[in-house]
Amino acid sequence: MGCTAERVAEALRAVARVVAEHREELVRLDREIGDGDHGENLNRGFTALVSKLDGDVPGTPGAVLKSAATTLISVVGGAAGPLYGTAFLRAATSVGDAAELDAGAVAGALRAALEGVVARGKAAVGDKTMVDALTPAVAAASSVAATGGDVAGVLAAAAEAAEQGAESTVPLVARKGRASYLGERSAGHLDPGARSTALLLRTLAGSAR
Amino acid sequence: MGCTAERVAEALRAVARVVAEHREELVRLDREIGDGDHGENLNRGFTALVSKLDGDVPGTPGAVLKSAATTLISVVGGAAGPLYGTAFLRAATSVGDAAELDAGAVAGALRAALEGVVARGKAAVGDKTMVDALTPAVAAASSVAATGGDVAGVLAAAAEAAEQGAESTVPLVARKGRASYLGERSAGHLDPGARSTALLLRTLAGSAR
Amino acid sequence: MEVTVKKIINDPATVVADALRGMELAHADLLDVQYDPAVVVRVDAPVPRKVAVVSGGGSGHEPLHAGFVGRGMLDAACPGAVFTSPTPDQVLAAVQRTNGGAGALLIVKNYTGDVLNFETAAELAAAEGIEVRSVVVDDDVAVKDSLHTAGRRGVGGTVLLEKIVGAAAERGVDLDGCEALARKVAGQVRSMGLALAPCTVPHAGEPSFTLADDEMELGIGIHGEPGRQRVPVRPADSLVPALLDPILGDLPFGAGDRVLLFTNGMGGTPLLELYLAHGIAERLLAERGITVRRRLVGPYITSLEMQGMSLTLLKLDDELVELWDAPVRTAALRWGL
Amino acid sequence: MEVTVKKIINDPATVVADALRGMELAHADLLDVQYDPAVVVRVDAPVPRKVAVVSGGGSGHEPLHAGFVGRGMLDAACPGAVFTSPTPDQVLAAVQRTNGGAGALLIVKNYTGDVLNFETAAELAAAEGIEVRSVVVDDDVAVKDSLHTAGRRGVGGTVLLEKIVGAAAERGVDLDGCEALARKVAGQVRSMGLALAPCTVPHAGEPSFTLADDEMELGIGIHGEPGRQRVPVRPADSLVPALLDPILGDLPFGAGDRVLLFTNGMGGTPLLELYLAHGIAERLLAERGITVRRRLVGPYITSLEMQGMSLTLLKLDDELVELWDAPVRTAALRWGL
Ligand SMILES: Nc1ncnc2c1ncn2[C@@H]1O[C@H](COP(=O)(O)OP(=O)(O)O)[C@@H](O)[C@H]1O
Ligand SMILES: Nc1ncnc2c1ncn2[C@@H]1O[C@H](COP(=O)(O)OP(=O)(O)O)[C@@H](O)[C@H]1O
Ligand SMILES: [Mg+2]
Ligand SMILES: [Mg+2]
Ligand SMILES: [Mg+2]
Ligand SMILES: [Mg+2]
Repeated sequence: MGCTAERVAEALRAVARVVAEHREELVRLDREIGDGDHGENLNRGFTALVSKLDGDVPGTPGAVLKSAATTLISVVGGAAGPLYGTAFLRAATSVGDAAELDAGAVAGALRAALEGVVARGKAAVGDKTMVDALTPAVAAASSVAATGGDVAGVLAAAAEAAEQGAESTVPLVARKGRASYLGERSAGHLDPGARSTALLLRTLAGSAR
Repeated sequence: MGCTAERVAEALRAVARVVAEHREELVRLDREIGDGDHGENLNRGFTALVSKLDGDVPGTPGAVLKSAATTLISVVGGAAGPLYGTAFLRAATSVGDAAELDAGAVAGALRAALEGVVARGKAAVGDKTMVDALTPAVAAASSVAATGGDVAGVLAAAAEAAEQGAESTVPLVARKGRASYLGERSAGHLDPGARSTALLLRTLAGSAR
Repeated sequence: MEVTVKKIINDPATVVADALRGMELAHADLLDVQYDPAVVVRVDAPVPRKVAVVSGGGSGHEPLHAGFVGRGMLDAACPGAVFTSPTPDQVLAAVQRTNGGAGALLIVKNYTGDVLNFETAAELAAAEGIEVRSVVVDDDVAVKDSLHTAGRRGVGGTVLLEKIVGAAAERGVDLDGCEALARKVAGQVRSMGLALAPCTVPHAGEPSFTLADDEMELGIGIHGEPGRQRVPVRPADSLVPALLDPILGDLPFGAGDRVLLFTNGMGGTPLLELYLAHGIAERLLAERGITVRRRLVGPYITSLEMQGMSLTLLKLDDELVELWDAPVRTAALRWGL
Repeated sequence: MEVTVKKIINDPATVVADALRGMELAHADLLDVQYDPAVVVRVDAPVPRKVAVVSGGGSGHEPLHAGFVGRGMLDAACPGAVFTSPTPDQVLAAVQRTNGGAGALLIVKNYTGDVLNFETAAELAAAEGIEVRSVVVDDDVAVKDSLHTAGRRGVGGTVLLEKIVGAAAERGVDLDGCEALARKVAGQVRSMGLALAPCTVPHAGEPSFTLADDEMELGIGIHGEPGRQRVPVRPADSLVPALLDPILGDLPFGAGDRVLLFTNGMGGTPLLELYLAHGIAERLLAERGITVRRRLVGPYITSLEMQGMSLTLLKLDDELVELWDAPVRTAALRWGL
């Protein structure tokens, strides 16, 4: 089963709902080791995206992802805006103007997204950022796609790996983002961006079922 | 037994000790219905007075009282500075240059003090100020003096009446001083200035025994 | 004495003098500080043949008054202990240091302590042959004014009065003129404040009052004293009218009036919130046909770290506008110089 | 959305726009406000042939940056959501509105979000043919700087840099010159801060961290983030060196240096305490043979209602002194105009 523009838009609407539900949790996580705005920022961005999609859903998955990218970049601000924005932009470029996405395209889009985040943010695994969630997610997605899995399987594996990756940030000392200002005191807390990445992938996986 | 300059100075030193001991209580009372500085203000004034007396004790009770007046006026500030300062100034004038004060002189000094406070502050009994403590004290002192009591008896009666007068301020709604800004909400609190007046008279009475 | 309170201080007993030392160093181009008794005077005092404009009051309201010492505003400020009016010695010293032969105008906020101490100082100065006039500011509409009360408090209007009278004195207006102008301003300025959180006086060590998470005080003054009414927290759209309406009704102000709107922070209020409140107040005034011709927004008369705000409205005419716009050069207000 | 927090606001989601409305009304003589995207520009923008000096960042640090828009300082400020860097759209709009043909200098505080968003804006502006340079301010010595961290935060030094570079641009210095000057200032300015009490972000509804009655945070930034170290409260005589010594050791500053000392309040600190701390810092610098030639004392880069302070030291030479003294006319800093 391929993934159409409508399906992608539907999935992003679901992400917006989940972000809204988890707004306070993400704010709390960011208050502990950052500045307490991550949930608010993402919620503002995805709310704007839903308004935009309510007006008009572009014709291809790539165009929907591009629309998400520009909205997030224009509305979110902070670190998460450009990072998530770049992720969506690279994903959009990676899928081109295909009418439907198969498992390989989805895995490829995730990889492109990760490369975009790393290109912009220069974080490596272990720096206690969203990269710690996205990196294992990309690996898991690629291996499922390579072994013949479908879109739902790819995203389920990505979500599972992202959740573990997010959990792995708890003991880490942050080296990028605001949490790094805390030094040793950043250890013992879940990174908010890793958490939101895991939430996003889990929601996409749910929408793909 | 008459009251010499040395005795008056000794009594004022005792007042300084008592004010220091009750500094926090007076601050707390003033915080409840005023601005929280009454104990600090009086303590600053009487501490300065003790330093001055340590340098030199003037030769007559009147001169000691005058020295207290100018010190309190120069150092205390706020409402209590001019009011207590005027009280001591009028008391000093009232006793003239007598070498010793008898019961009548002490009662007369108290009356002059009250008249000074009222002249400056325009408060009447029932306005929830130090006048509520000083007025009954003056009445009690006069009647003891008139019926042949000694200095200790005059001051003991004044202290007793001042304490009752101070207590009587609790239910009152303030009409003068900062507590008046609270309107009805000033009721249910002891007036700090009435309390300090009672403390002062009780200490003088103790010193006269 | 140990620090018993969470403040950037050494000893609560010396906090005013310690702060004056920093002020003196920070603003050596504007002011001179004298410590015993404590007086802050403009650096070029006395200015010959100029009326000396002198004010003062308890400390803890900074920048009032010392932050307004300088050309076009105050000649001297007398900082008392925190929330305690200055002593007559301080006021007398200020008058002596700044009298340039044209006499002195004392600007007194209406508190029993301030009135009594300035009164004594005025008598002492007069005894030395210096002509002195006093004007009492009592603009706080939260407080009942009657013969049987201490009368209204002097709050935000003081800042506006000091600026306007300071400008007149700088232009050479004589003592009679300055006094008349001060009475005029005092007569047409009104204020009211609220607090979201109290302040802590250094020596007291405990907050001046306590508020639950969802409570605020309406009608507070500037001394950390509780207000007249404790009410639940509400949105700014309902807070601002709660301050503005009593002000408008009091003078009263009405359609066609031209005003200066002063949105003041109590010391611990983010500027973001002040501007937000200011915008609402401007809108409400416009709706009532009142023209805001001048405005001042910021923490100019504070209550230590209290969170809250006050609004002050001054009815303007061309004379007052011109004097408001006149150059001023002080630590806290500065333009045209 | 309901008000869930004790602040003078209506809706946490619209707090920045609501505050801008008040700011626009309060300072119509100085600035114009544009709302979507949110940009504050000086009223006479674009100034032909002048380099446009543009900055911005999260809101909640007022008066930074919008309070510094005006002649002799910033051409535009881009206010993000509270504690959230602005978006590229805002920065691009600011550059477009203020570019007078001489290009734009972007002053960016070193936070991941700010750097990324300004970077994108710079690319977009370049694509439109506008010459843009960016300078990153990273003066906070509390934070470790290495290739493997986000680097030091931009804090108090930003205010000084904006004033000095703004003065140069006003005099007609070209884009190369402004950029070089900005790098020079950024290279010789250092800061450090502390907090006695945290702040509460409107949408968060809870304080950014909690401190016991006898604790403070050393090395805090300006976003309500916790500092690097929690220590017991101490007297000011020991607090001030805890900020000053790391600053002095970092550049380093030493005997014979001439400096600007900036004693900054975090938003909820009484001016009395700031002046007190300033006096101590001046004394300590004098003891070390460092000459304080200029000073700034007040809440200029804040963290909402946070209680605390920061010290900033800038090494001066005659060029910088002259540019610091040059006229400036903004809502928050004004002299000579
Ligand atoms: N350099 C970086 N690379 C990748 N992710 C980063 C980087 N810096 C920050 N992040 C992510 O961004 C999250 C914070 O986002 P957000 O709170 O919205 O922005 P800000 O830090 O500007 O307030 C962090 O939890 C982290 O996962
Ligand atoms: N008009 C007045 N007449 C008599 N006593 C007064 C008057 N006003 C205030 N007081 C007394 O002064 C006390 C407050 O003194 P204090 O706190 O030192 O001064 P302030 O009110 O200036 O802070 C009150 O408790 C009251 O007893
Ligand atoms: Mg954040
Ligand atoms: Mg008091
Ligand atoms: Mg007082
Ligand atoms: Mg942020």
